[in-house]
Order: sequence, then structure tokens, then C-alpha cells
Amino acid sequence: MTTAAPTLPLSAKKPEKDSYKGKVHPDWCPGCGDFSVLAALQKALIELELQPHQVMTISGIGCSSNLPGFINTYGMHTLHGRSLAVASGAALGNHELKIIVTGGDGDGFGIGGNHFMHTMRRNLDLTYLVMDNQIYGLTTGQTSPTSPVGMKTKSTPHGNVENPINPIPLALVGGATYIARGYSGKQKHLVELIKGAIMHKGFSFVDIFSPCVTYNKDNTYKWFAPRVKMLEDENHDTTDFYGSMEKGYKWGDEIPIGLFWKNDKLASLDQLEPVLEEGGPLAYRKLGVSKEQSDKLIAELM
Amino acid sequence: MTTAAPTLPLSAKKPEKDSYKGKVHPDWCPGCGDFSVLAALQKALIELELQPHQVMTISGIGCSSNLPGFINTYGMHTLHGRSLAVASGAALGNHELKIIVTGGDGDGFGIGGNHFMHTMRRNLDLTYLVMDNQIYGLTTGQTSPTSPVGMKTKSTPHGNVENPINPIPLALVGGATYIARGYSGKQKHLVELIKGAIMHKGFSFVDIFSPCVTYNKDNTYKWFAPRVKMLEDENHDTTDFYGSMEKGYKWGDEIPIGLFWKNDKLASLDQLEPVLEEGGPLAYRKLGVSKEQSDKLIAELM
Amino acid sequence: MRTVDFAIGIGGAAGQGIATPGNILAHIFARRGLHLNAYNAYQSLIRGGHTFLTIRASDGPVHSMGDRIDLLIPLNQDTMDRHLRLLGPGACVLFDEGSIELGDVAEGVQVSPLPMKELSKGKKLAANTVSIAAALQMLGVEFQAIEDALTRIFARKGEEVVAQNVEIARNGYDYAAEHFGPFHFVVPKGDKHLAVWTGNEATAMGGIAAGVNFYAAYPMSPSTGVLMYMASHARDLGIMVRQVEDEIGVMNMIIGAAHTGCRAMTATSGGGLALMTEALGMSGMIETPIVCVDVQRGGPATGLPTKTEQGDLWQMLGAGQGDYPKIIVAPTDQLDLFTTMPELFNLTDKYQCPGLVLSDLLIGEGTASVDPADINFQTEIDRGEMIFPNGDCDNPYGGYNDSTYLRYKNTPSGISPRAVPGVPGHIYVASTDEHDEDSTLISDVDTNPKIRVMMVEKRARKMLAVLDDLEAPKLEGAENAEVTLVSWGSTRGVILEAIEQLAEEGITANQLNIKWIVPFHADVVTELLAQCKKVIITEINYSGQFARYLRSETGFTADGFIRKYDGEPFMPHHITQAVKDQLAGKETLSVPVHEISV
Amino acid sequence: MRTVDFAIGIGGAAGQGIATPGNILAHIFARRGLHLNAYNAYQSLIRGGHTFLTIRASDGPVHSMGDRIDLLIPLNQDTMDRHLRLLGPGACVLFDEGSIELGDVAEGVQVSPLPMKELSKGKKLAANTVSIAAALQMLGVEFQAIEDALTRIFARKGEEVVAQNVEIARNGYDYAAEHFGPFHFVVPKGDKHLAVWTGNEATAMGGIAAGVNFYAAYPMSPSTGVLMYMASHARDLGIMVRQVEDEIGVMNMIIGAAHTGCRAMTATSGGGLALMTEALGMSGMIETPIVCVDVQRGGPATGLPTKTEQGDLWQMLGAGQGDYPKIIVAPTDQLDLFTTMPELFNLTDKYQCPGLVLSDLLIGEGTASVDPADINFQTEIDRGEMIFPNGDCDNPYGGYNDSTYLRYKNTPSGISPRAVPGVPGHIYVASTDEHDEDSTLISDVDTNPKIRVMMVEKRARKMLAVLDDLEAPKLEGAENAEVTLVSWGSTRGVILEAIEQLAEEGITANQLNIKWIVPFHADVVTELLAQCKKVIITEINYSGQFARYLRSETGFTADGFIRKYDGEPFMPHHITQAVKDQLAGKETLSVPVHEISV
Ligand SMILES: Cc1ncc(C[n+]2csc(CCOP(=O)(O)OP(=O)(O)O)c2C)c(N)n1
Ligand SMILES: Cc1ncc(C[n+]2csc(CCOP(=O)(O)OP(=O)(O)O)c2C)c(N)n1
Ligand code: SF4
Ligand code: SF4
Ligand SMILES: [Mg+2]
Ligand SMILES: [Mg+2]
Repeated sequence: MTTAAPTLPLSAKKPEKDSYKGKVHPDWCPGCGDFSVLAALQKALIELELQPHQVMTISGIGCSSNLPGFINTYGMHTLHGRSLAVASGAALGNHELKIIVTGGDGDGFGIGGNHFMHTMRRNLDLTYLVMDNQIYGLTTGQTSPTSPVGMKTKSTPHGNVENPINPIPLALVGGATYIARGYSGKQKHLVELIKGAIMHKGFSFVDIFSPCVTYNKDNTYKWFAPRVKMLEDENHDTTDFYGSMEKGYKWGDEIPIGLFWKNDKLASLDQLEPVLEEGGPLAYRKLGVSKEQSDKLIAELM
Repeated sequence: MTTAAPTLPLSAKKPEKDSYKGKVHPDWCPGCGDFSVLAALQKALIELELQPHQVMTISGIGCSSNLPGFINTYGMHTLHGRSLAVASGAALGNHELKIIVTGGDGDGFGIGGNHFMHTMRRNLDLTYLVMDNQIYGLTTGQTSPTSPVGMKTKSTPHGNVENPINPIPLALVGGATYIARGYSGKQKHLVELIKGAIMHKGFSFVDIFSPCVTYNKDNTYKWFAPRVKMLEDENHDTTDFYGSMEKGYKWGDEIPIGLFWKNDKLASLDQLEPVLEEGGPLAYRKLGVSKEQSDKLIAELM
Repeated sequence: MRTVDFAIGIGGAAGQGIATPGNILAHIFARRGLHLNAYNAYQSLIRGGHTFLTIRASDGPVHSMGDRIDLLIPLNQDTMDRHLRLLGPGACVLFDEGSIELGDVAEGVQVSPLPMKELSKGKKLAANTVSIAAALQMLGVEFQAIEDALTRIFARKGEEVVAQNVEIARNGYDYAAEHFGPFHFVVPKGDKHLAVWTGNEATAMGGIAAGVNFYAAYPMSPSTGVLMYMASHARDLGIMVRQVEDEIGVMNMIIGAAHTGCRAMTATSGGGLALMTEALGMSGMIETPIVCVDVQRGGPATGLPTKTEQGDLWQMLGAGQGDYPKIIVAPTDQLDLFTTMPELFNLTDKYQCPGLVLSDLLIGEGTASVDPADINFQTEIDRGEMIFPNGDCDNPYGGYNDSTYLRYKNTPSGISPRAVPGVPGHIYVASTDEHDEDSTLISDVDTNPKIRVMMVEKRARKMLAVLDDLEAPKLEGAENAEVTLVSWGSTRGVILEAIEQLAEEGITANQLNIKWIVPFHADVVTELLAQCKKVIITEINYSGQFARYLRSETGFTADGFIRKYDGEPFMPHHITQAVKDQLAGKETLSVPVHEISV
Repeated sequence: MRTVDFAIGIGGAAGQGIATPGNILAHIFARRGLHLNAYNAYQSLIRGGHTFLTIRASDGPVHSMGDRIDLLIPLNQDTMDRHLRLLGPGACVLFDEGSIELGDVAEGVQVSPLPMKELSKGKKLAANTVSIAAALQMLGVEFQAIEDALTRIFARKGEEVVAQNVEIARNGYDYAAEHFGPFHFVVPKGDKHLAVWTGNEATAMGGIAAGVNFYAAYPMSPSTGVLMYMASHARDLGIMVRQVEDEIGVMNMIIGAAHTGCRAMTATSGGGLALMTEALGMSGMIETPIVCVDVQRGGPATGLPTKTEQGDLWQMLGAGQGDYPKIIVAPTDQLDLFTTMPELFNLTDKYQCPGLVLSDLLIGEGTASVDPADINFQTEIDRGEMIFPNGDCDNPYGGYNDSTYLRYKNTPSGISPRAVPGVPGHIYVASTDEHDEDSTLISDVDTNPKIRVMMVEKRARKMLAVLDDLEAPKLEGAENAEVTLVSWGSTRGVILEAIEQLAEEGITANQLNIKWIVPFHADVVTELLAQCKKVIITEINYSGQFARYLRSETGFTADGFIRKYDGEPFMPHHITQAVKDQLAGKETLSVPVHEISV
């Protein structure tokens, strides 16, 4: 029954500098790229003047997936690979929450790959931040779907022979409507990308190079620093599909970061679901059916 | 241990007209597009002069996935969505078999989507034929990942609101090295596509419009017939990535079918695995380690 | 007791349209107040094969498809060949003499050939209409009832189709009146219209009564009916219904929705459940309740997609790694499915754990009549200790704030007040890693064995209290009976009828049906079984899944076992005969043979 | 009996490099012929937290980490604070006096502070080297042994690193010689070098001995060691090793490989197993054997990734929908893991069903010594009734051809000759739907209850024969003991030691360890238990998973239970004390408290 439910309660209070500081200090290795992603997300939320209880961070399992424990928002630290599926349920259950999904390359593109594809095509209103370190960090250094060919890891001691996934073209074809690439080493830039992602209505994806200083000795800060080039500096057209894809594929001496693609014309799934048209978040509504409704259901059986 | 093992035994006998006729007559609905796909596959195998025992068909679950039961080859009728994972094991276990994977759009792009993505990037030497009827047939007509927006099905009685997957661009980005689209209504053309797919060393994908005459009343033969246009008639360049993608996206009054993309430069996974370099199929090799080898393993513990 | 009790069998190939005549018959009987039980034996394919629908009707309650066919309507030769030999005296076979040949028929069977081509005006699917009109004439049903039914069913296809069908039905009706003798009884006319539903519909409606506002599923026989019901009523009732990419996605998605505060549900079958088990553990660990219905089918693996089995009990018991609280219930029939859903949802909200339902093809896809007055949608919805941003109480936030709120507070009951996301001042991160009362991970920085023990025991403690909220099993029927038949789930119904049959033969039997599987009323059951003279456990699986589970919980070893694992349900005489054999000391494990290849 | 039995404890934060000194000590002890058992308590994070390694060594066999620390080497203050209070008289604490403060120390504990900065020349990680050199000096080990160990371990890093380490070690060694008294005993020198391995290594090596040529996995603690071993030896041994996208892919992939004729294997932990259950049913249904090892960790859900538990028994018992044959085995220690693998592979090939192994973190990641002569790689490889295109027999194709070959032939044993793809004349389609002997589906066109029953029974029949191939459990130790301790899996070892302790206190106890879980030696076990005076079941989980399973198979209810579910393994005194409490009638369920926050 869709009797009107209250919407998310808000106070006039703006978030403060440490509103998003979590109870627990991150236990990542010193120097891990994920620190910068966490800081960037916290800054973005403050700058957007969102209140912590309006925000929910949802992750899978991995070093990067520990993020929700380190930030002061509602959160779910789910199962390895399942963050987007859980987040899809949460986003439709309460479409007024700002939901940020965080995780790693293994979590998102390995075991979670199918949810990634289907969440993108459904254009759910989520912000998905992947801390892409091209390695399985938490399990101490095995190959990941973004590990380059030849990379020596604990599961490929003679070098990886499988071609990696490139998340940007994949997201373009997959149907994400906001697609960006960030880099832990460029935090200010990352804050802007994340702010854009959160404000975007629809599925936003930010693939973030976030070096694993312990297990990935190939793709280090030193390796990335001279290579990353901001798209914002080259007048990139974020509505040019093939142009964005071509830039997404660029790899080597120059690796573009920034916003590749933005499509504001596609409705997000919650906007397409008549059930959510009015009545506030589903989760807050009064449950059960009216006598009139149930009589109708019974009549259908007669 | 890699003592030489025999390779697949062959006889001089060429396959005959009914070499590939299965024990069981297909139980598909009269008029189902899958009949034509089966016939095309049988023709392709005969024309390629392959012997039935050299060939293995592997499927998941669905109407289309019943195909292995209707053809005289070794086969596995596995679980819903798992055909490519099983086939990957089989292809590496015995890389001399010609393995044809068959299934439906739900099986391959729905529940099986992640295996699809990862099998493509690994470029396993498989031929994957999807009978894409844009519906879940065997479960009597629910929406599928390729069902168009607005389509009314038993699970979307008010019309589907999710954007479908387009398998051709997906396969391009995914890393398949032979990508084609066929149509049940053009069997001769389909035979050629399948032959090419089987002969291609690497992951070959043929998305086949194969109408479900019982549950999909939108995408019928009548709907397809005037729309499909053969790429072969328009001098399509199968090495032009973006050109292929653009054609893959074409939809509406004209829908291209034919070979979109072929990349012969990428080694297939079996070719990259030193273990398979010599010694014949892994499956036929003598098992166990030599005294010398095991002494070495024990010495490592001392 | 029943004064009339008859069964009509209609058989043909898939695609020959058996559903519609079945539907018509069911509704006509139910409108006369007859009780119904219908079972459709079919194959996993869209056209061809063999489909056989048994509709049993009586003026007293019926709990199974029964033992015999009184009126056989074979729509193809195959059906004639398979079923004719099972007809006994007084039965009747009604068939198209133009396309089907009569086989060897037992004495006393009434043979009623129809000149179908003529009567149906050559329309293939109309043969069904002709046949049932003729059958209903012989059963003494007035034509108006048929006309009403056809009008209702074909209304959507337009007046012309209705008129055509009515005319063709008239042909069959009149032909029967003229050429065939009436049946040896007349279908009575009760005064109470009954409703007709399948168990999957009842399950969906039960969910709706429970206030489900989030339903996600992946199609899987024989559970898809629940999805279809939900999908077609979603908009009217404000339910979010989603078809997901797979069952893993389904379970994780409903947990996400439930976590925000929705009542969330899914239905699947064994293969789907297998994919959901990891996430069920999450539901247990983060204490976010959901309800999942397993409409069991023949296993293992793809198994028998369109055949029944009670083969998922151990899968459910062992679902997911580690120990976590869950509630498992096995309703016994359609109405029980309906009424169990709101009860289970209240329990899962109260105890903040997953709720699992063992349904099966027999009751899920099976059709039954129900007194509409028994379909009570206005049951209480009790969400337990939840904290919403609104709330009718004075303190909308349960008296907590950020610094005092402990999502996983170690209370005496094990139940901790549960805030949904969006409530100011109650921020926490639900985690599948072991966590402390304030929801911080303990598996990371500071694994503390004492906190671990506290949290394991807190979660487990909840299950101790649940038992008091559940009705305990009881012996039903004669006291001091010679035999006690133990059942669970859908097997209950057929046993009730077997007990009647045994009584007729002078054997007293009673029944112990166990509905709540986890937690288990071990003390009550042990006590009850200790009183019984001879205990026989009946179930539809090979390995005696329930017998083994019962023993694991009580140490009790039954005297005998009746099992079936051929895909088909028990018929009452299977049980009756097996009990007699076991009483005679012939065997302790009976595996009744299904007489007909269905 | 043991004349020397001591344990060294080294603790610090993750990332402080505890693995290397552990490694050095283990190898030095093993080279002297000492038996070892080492357990590392750690957290699920890469840096920080608390890691505590216990290396126990003796001149007699040791089966657990023991009860005490004789020599504590705290590498940070946290370790000092947690562990110092547990040191008793005769023990010693060895620490950097520059960075760590001594706490309250019991009387009789030798305090040995090291001026670390000086000795280690300011190199942080070198502190470990200094400490163990000092420790070994006190234990009477000659410096040459240390030099050899360092040389071997750092060889890969070049001569300079070796030289540096040796020099620093010398500093520690000499300092100890000068400033500290020797330990109250000297480490003996046996004449037989022992080898050192973890259970994960032993598992991988067992697979290799079994002839595994296809290994696929998805990383998951604590099973990843098996993948790493396989990956690093793949090329040399001709094994195809693959890291797959998820565990569903893993199980399906190894089934595909096994189906072509490979011996295929995987290892995972509970969460991965949850994702594999549907495909395990496929292995059972199409009768394609594979082996899957579950290295159990704390559950439910993500649970305690780096802590031990025996919590997946019911998950394994109930894995997948429906009934299908499977073999489940729970090896007890590292060597047992090794020797079980070839045996299990032979069984799964013979009976054409999945084989499942219950390992756990305690033995999987735990280190033990082993007599190299016991690591026998030359066991027989028996593939059962397989048909290969080659074959040493006269008729390479088993005497079959296309028209006579029935892949699922209904034989008396239930075992049907199995051709691998590629053999001319044996074409069939393995199907997860129920199928006939010739492998055609019966769930489609013609569901036949009789064929269904035949096939269910054919598959099930295989399990009856397996039992005869398995060693039955037996009572070990004193006859007519006051107490019988029942164990399964890794719990066996610690019980052996508790029994010794009990004997010292005049209590006779014996042990019944049950290794083969499915199928179950119900008759043997029932008979054995009937003879016992008091039966206590020990296991590492909350709900008594084994106690309940034992009862499901036998109806037997034990007298008492000892359980632990805090993530840490039993120590011998936990069992000893619990047995004493239960003999004294204080309780029937004992849950020993782990004294230290590890
Ligand atoms: C079902 C399941 N399989 C495997 C694991 C083990 N696991 C935990 S984290 C992880 C991979 C982490 O890699 P990534 O997602 O890239 O995160 P990172 O640690 O690199 O940030 C794996 C395989 C698990 N927790 N659950
Ligand atoms: C785990 C699991 N979930 C669901 C099913 C039920 N199921 C069988 S076939 C099918 C979909 C078939 O659709 P598609 O793959 O497109 O094949 P089609 O029948 O259209 O050829 C589904 C959902 C199953 N067998 N297993
Ligand atoms: S292991 Fe790598 S990803 Fe994980 S915390 Fe350390 S640096 Fe970061
Ligand atoms: S239901 Fe559709 S896909 Fe299935 S056999 Fe019939 S026509 Fe073909
Ligand atoms: Mg990573
Ligand atoms: Mg389809």
C-alpha cells in the first residue's frame, strides 16, 4: 500500500570537517592508495553538504572493501563480489539515500563481474568507486582481471597470460551513464570526479588507480605519476561515445584520467518504476494491503 | 608428468550426411528457430569433415541448451549459465577436441554473464553459439537481458524497463576474436559463419537470432526478415574495431548480420600455456610424478 | 465424510491446451462448493511429451489427487494407451472416436466416443471444450454453469470467441445427453462458492498479506508462479518486483532492500537455493531478515524440473558456511503456505534472521479449493524492535543516539534494536566479518576470542526463544493408534487420506506432522514419539532426509519408512499398502511403485 | 615419550616479519630431528594487528601447539603486554630493552633484555635475527646451524645480505652467551633430519602424488597456500593451474577438465564452497569425479577469515539440491592430508563421484615436521573403469562401440564404464537432467518413474560399496577407559596430548577419531560406542555439528561435549580440564576459555 511515508529526515546542520571521520582508523598498509580515495570521498561528501545519515557506503570484501568501516555513514560490508547486488536492493528500497559502492578490482570485475554488467545496464542510481590496484590485495597478491599480461603474482609466478579487462570501454558498452577514471595520487581531481559521480542521477562509475604498495611492484605511484594525463586538460568531449572509448583504451606512456562519458538523457531505474513515483522511500512505507485490495485478490480466485 | 600421450584418434572415414544426426528428435516447438541452428551446425561440421568423436557440444540449461541431446557428438548438458566455465575446463583438458558451446540469451548473458566476459578475455579456443530469442523460453516466457525495453513478458507484464545488452559490442570490448551475428532464417549464411567460427583459433562468438515462436510475439521471423542485412553484401572490414562496433549497434529498420570482427593475431589460451606445448591432450597423459621430481619436492621441505 | 468423491483425468501432449479445461472444471466445481485437489503431471518441454491433469472433487475436504480416475478424457492416443488400463468399473472414458483408438477396456467401464470433428467444427483446440461439456453433462451439471465459465475465461478474447466456444460446448453437451448414459452420481450443488488457487499463488498472496513490498527472483520451475503473481500485481499493490541476473543477485538484492527496512522475499527451487546459500549466511550474520521459499523439485542438479521431491531439506539445513540462526518451516498445503508467510515474516523481523520455506512442486503448482473466508489478509504485521525515522511512538529514534546506539547490542534475548539507514544518530556498518556490539570488525585489528564468543552466543540465543513462539507438533487422530505416520510438508495431506483408508480396513493410525523444522521441538517430539506403538516416517526422497534429521535432533529411530523418489507424489493407497506391509512384518522400508508412466 | 618439549612464542604486528624467524627456527629444529608443531595466530590484515607464532619442538611427536610458552620473543609492546603474564617459572622472555618495557613478571621467569639497536646495527627487521640467534644460543644450538639457515634463506637476496645477517646473528648469539644464563635444558641433536611443511603444502603435494594435472582455484584464506604451491610447481610438473573468475567458475571448470579425463582438483574455504554446491551436484549427477578441499575458517559469512573452525560439516553434508553420492573425508593432520589425497582420488575415480575434504586453518596453515620417508609419492594411481582412446589393454575401447556403449549402464555395483570424449564409438551426452542408461534425458519427452527410480538407485548403490574400501574407525588407547574422546579432523592431535595429561593425573581416556564422514561406518561406530563408559565429543564449532551428524547416522547421544568457537584451536589443557570437570559431574557441555587475546 502506498500511503505516504516520510522522506529522509534532514537537519539544517551542515556537515563539518570531521563529520565523516569513522570510528576506526584505517588498517591499510602505510602508503596504500586507498587512504587517498577515502579522504577524497569524505571531502566530496562534505563539499556536497550531505549529512552522514543520508549516505550509505556499501562494499564487498577486500582491502578496498574495508572502506565503509572507516567512514561515518550508514554502511554494509557485504560478501566478496556482491556489493552492487546488495546496493541495488538498497537503492530501490530507499531511493532517497545517497549510496556509494566501494571495492576492488577483484571484487568488482572478477567475482562480481556479472552484477557490474547488469547494474550498469539497469542504470541504477549508484556511485561505484573501484580502487583498482590490479591485484588481489587482501589475499596477499594474486592476479586480478586488471593485472597486465606478464605480471608475476603469487598465482602467476611465471607471469600472467590472460588479457586484462579494461573497465572504461567495458562500462561504456555496459551502459553506465557517468564514467570516469581517477588516481589516488591526484586527490583534488578525484574529489571532483566523485562529486560529479554522486550528483549524477544514474549509474556512475569511477575506476581509480589506487596502488597496492605491498603486492603490486609494477604499477606503483612512480609508474603512474608520469603517465596520467587529465582529460580535463585536453578538452575531451564527454558525450562522444567512440572518442571516449578510444581514450579509454589509451595505455602506455600516456594514460588519460578524468571524466570520459556522461549521459544525462537516460532515466535511472528508480525513475522508471511507477511504484516509486510517490509515497517516499519504499522502506519507510506502511506495510500491508487494504481490505479493498485483498478482496480484489480473493475475487480473482473465485 | 608429460610423457607423450596419444593425440585424438582419427579414422580416414569422412563424415556422412547423417553422421551428426542425434538419437533423439528435437522436442522444440514446431517452428522454433533452434531447428535451423542445429541443422546449420550439423552441416558445418560435415563440410569441415570433422568426425563426431572429435567434436564436443557443451550447453547450459534452456530450450536452446537442449541442442547437445539432438546431435551425434560427445556432449555435456551442464547447469544453467555454466556452459562456458565447463567448456573452458574441457578445452584445456583436451585441446584437440573441437568444442562447440550452445545456449540461450538467458543462459549466456543473464546468469552466465560473468563466465562470458572472462572466457572472452582469455581467448579460449571455443565456438560459442547463442540462440538469442530475447526471452526465457524453457521457463515459459520471462524477460531476458536481450529483451527490448517495453517488451511485455510474464515477469514484466507492464513492459520491461531495463536496457538490454547488445552482445556484439559487448563481445568486442570483451575480447572475443571472432564475432558474428546470424539468423535462423538465413541458414546457408549461418552455416558459413559457424564454419568460420569453428576454424578460428580462439574464442568465436556467434549471436544468432533464433525466434521463439511460442513466447516472443515481438521478435518474430516476420519482424526479422525484412530487417536483417548481410555485412558480406556491404564490404564490411572485419578488422575495423570501431566500424564493427558501430554496425553492431545498428538496430531498427536495418539490422546487420554476418561477421563483424576477426582477430587472428592474438594467441588462444592453450597456445600460451607451456604445459600444453607438447605431450598431446592433458587428459590422455600418464599421471603421476617421477621419483626424481618427487625427490625435488621433498628436498624443498628440508 | 464425503458422499461424492470423483476424479477427472485429462491427458495429452504439452501444447494441447490442458490448462484451460482444467481451469474450467475446477472453477465450476468450486462454484458448486465442491472441494478440489488437482495435480498436473507434465514434462520439461513446451510442446509434445505427456501431460496428465487429475482433478479430484468431493463434497468433503480432499487432500490429495486420490487413487483413481473416474472419468478419463484422453486427448491423444498416448494418453489412452497409458491410462485406460487403470480404469475400473463405473469409470468412463470420453474420447474422439475419429482420432483415437479405444484399447482393452475393463468390464463395467463406460465407453463414450465422440464424433469430434463434427462437434468441434474441425477446430483443434475446441476438442477440449467439447469433451468437458460432454463430461459435465454426464455429471449432471446444468449448461448455464459451462456457459458462465466459458464467458469468463474467454472474455478477454472478445465476444465472438466466447460465442464460438459456447456453441461448440453446446454441441458436446447435447451429444452426450443424447448418446451417453448419465454418470452413476450427480455432482451436488453446495451453497458456498469456494475459491481456487495454486500453492504458488497462495505463497505470493501470503507474502502480500505479510506486507512484502520487495520481491526479486530469477525464474526457475516450479517456483516461477510466485514471480508471475507478484509481477502482475506489483503496480496495484505498490510492490517492487525485479527479475535479477541470477539467484546470487536475487538473494543479495533482497538483503539490501530488507536492510533499508523493506519486507523482502524471493522464491526459487533447489538449484537457485544452492546459489543463495552464501548470502543466506550474510542475512544471518548481519541480522537482516529476509524470507526465501524453496519450491522443491526432483534433484540432484537439474534433475527433474517438472517433478516433485522433498529433496532439499539437508541443503537448507546446511545452507552456507558456519553456524547462524535461521528459521525453517515446511507448510503442508496451499492454505498453510498462505497463513505461514505472515507468521514467518513476523518471526524473522522479531528475531532478525533469515526465514526459509520448504514448499514443493506438489503443493506449489498443485491446485486446491479454499474457503475464501479463510484467506485472511488482515493479520497483524509486527516488525519487532525496529527503529524508523518516523514511528508512532513518542521517541522516534528508540531513545538512542550515535554514541549510545549499539546495532548488535548483547541483550539477554540476543535481539538488538535495529535502526534502518537514514535515521539520524544511529550510524553503523553492518558487516559479514565478525563484529563487536557497535558493529566494528573484530576480524581485523584485534581478533578477540571473548568478543567472538559473545557474538556467536548472542546470535544463537535468539533461536532458543523462537521455539516458544512456534506451535508445537501434536499427534492428530486416534489415540493409542497401532501406527503413527510421521510427515513433513506436502506429505501431510495424502497421509490423512491413507489414515481414513486404513480405518476402513480396521487399522488405527494417527499422524505426527512436523511443520517447524528449525528450530526443532525436540523435547515435545521425543515425548510424543515415545508414546507411539509403531512409527513410520513418510517422505518423498531417496535418503530419508527427514528421518535422518529427526534422529539428529532427538536420537529417535523410527520403526519403518515409506519413501518415494520417482518424481511423482504419493497416492493414498501407496501409503495404505505400505503400512499394511509393514504391519505384516514384510519390510521396514517401503518404496511404492507408481503404476503409471506419467 | 618426550624428554624435551618446549615452545617458543614470537609476537608482533603483521608486517614485522615473523614468518622468517619462524621459518629459521623450524628448519633448525627439524634438521636436528626435533618434531615440530607451529601455529600462527594472526588477523585479516596486511600490516598491524597482532600476530603470534608458537613453535613447539620436542624429541617425541607433538600434535598441537601445546599449553605453554617457554621462550617469549615479543617484537612489540603489545605482545609483551598480552603474553608475559602467561609465562611460568623456568620460562624466559627475550626482548629489546630499548623499545619494549617489561611488565609484571612471575617469579622464576628469566628476563633477558637485549640492547637491540646496538646489536642489530639499527636495522629494523634485523631485530628478529638478533633475537632468534640469542634464543638459540641459550638453547645450546651451535652457531653454525644458524649460519647455515640464514645462508639458505637469504641466498636469493645475494651474498651481501647473507653476510650482513650472519654478522648480526653473531652479535645476538655472542651477547646472549655473555649476558644470559643458558636455558634449563639443551636442544638435543637427533640423527634424522625431518622435513617441515604446512597442511596446504601437504594437500597440494598429495594432489600431485595422486596425479592431479588440472588445478583451478579462486584465492580464499586460508586455502590460498594450495593454489600458490600448485602455481609455483605447475610448469615443472605439467599441471594446468588456473585462477578463475569465481568459485562457481572453478568448480564448473574442473568438472569440464575432469570430464575429458584429467584428474582435477580445487581448494577453497567455506564461502567458496557455498558457491560450488550447485556444481557439486552436477559432478554427482553426471558421475564425473573431482576433488574439492575446504580449508575451513571461522564462519558464518565472511566471519573470521584468519581463524580456525570446524564449521562447514553440515554445509558439506547438505551441499546442493537433492540426493547424490559423494565421499567426505576429514584428515587429521598434515601427513594425513598428504596421504588421503591419492586415496580419495582413487575412490572418486572408482566410484565416479565428487570427493570432498574437510581441512581447516589449524592444519592447513599450521606447520609440522614430517619424516621425509613418510612422504610417499609412488602410490598406485587407479582410475577405475575408464575408457581412454589409448590404453594398455588389448581392446582399447573396453569392448564397446556406439551401439552397445551405455555411459550410465545400470550395473550391480552402480559403477558404469566411463569413456572420455574423443574415443571413437562411445558418443554420449552427459546431462544434469535425469537420464537413462544411454544418457538420454528422461525429464523431457518421457518422464518415466521407473527409469528415474533405477537411476537414483544406481547412483546411490555406489555408496554402499565405498564403505568396504574405507578403513573403519577404531578405539585408540587404553581399553575400558573411563572416558572416550570422539574427534574428527584437526581435533584429533590435541586430544592425543590431553589423553597423556589425563593419564598423568590417573584418568584413563581413549580416543575414537572418525575420518571418513560420508559414507559413514554406522555399524562399527555404534558397536564401538556401546562399549564405552563415557563418551565426550570434541569439536571446534558452536552447534555441535559432528555430534548432531553422528546422532543422525547412529542415534547415539554422547554423554558430554567439549566445544570451542572463539577462532582459536584447543590447547591440550582445555580438553584435560573439561574432561575432569565433566567426570566430576560439573557440566556436560564445556566451552574452554582461551586465556589470551591473540
Ligand atoms: C566467496 C569468496 N571467495 C574468496 C574470498 C577471498 N577474498 C577476499 S578479498 C579477495 C580479493 C580482493 O581483491 P580486490 O577485490 O582487488 O581488493 P583489494 O584487496 O585488492 O583491495 C578475495 C579473493 C572471499 N572472501 N569470498
Ligand atoms: C540455477 C538455475 N536457475 C534457474 C533455472 C531455470 N531455468 C532453466 S532454463 C532458464 C532460462 C532459459 O532461457 P534461455 O537461456 O534464453 O534459453 P531458451 O529457453 O530461451 O532457449 C531458466 C531460468 C535453472 N535451471 N537453474
Ligand atoms: S595489501 Fe595493498 S591494497 Fe591492501 S592495504 Fe596493503 S597496500 Fe593497500
Ligand atoms: S518455447 Fe520458444 S525457444 Fe523453446 S522450443 Fe518453443 S519456440 Fe523454441
Ligand atoms: Mg585489488
Ligand atoms: Mg532465450
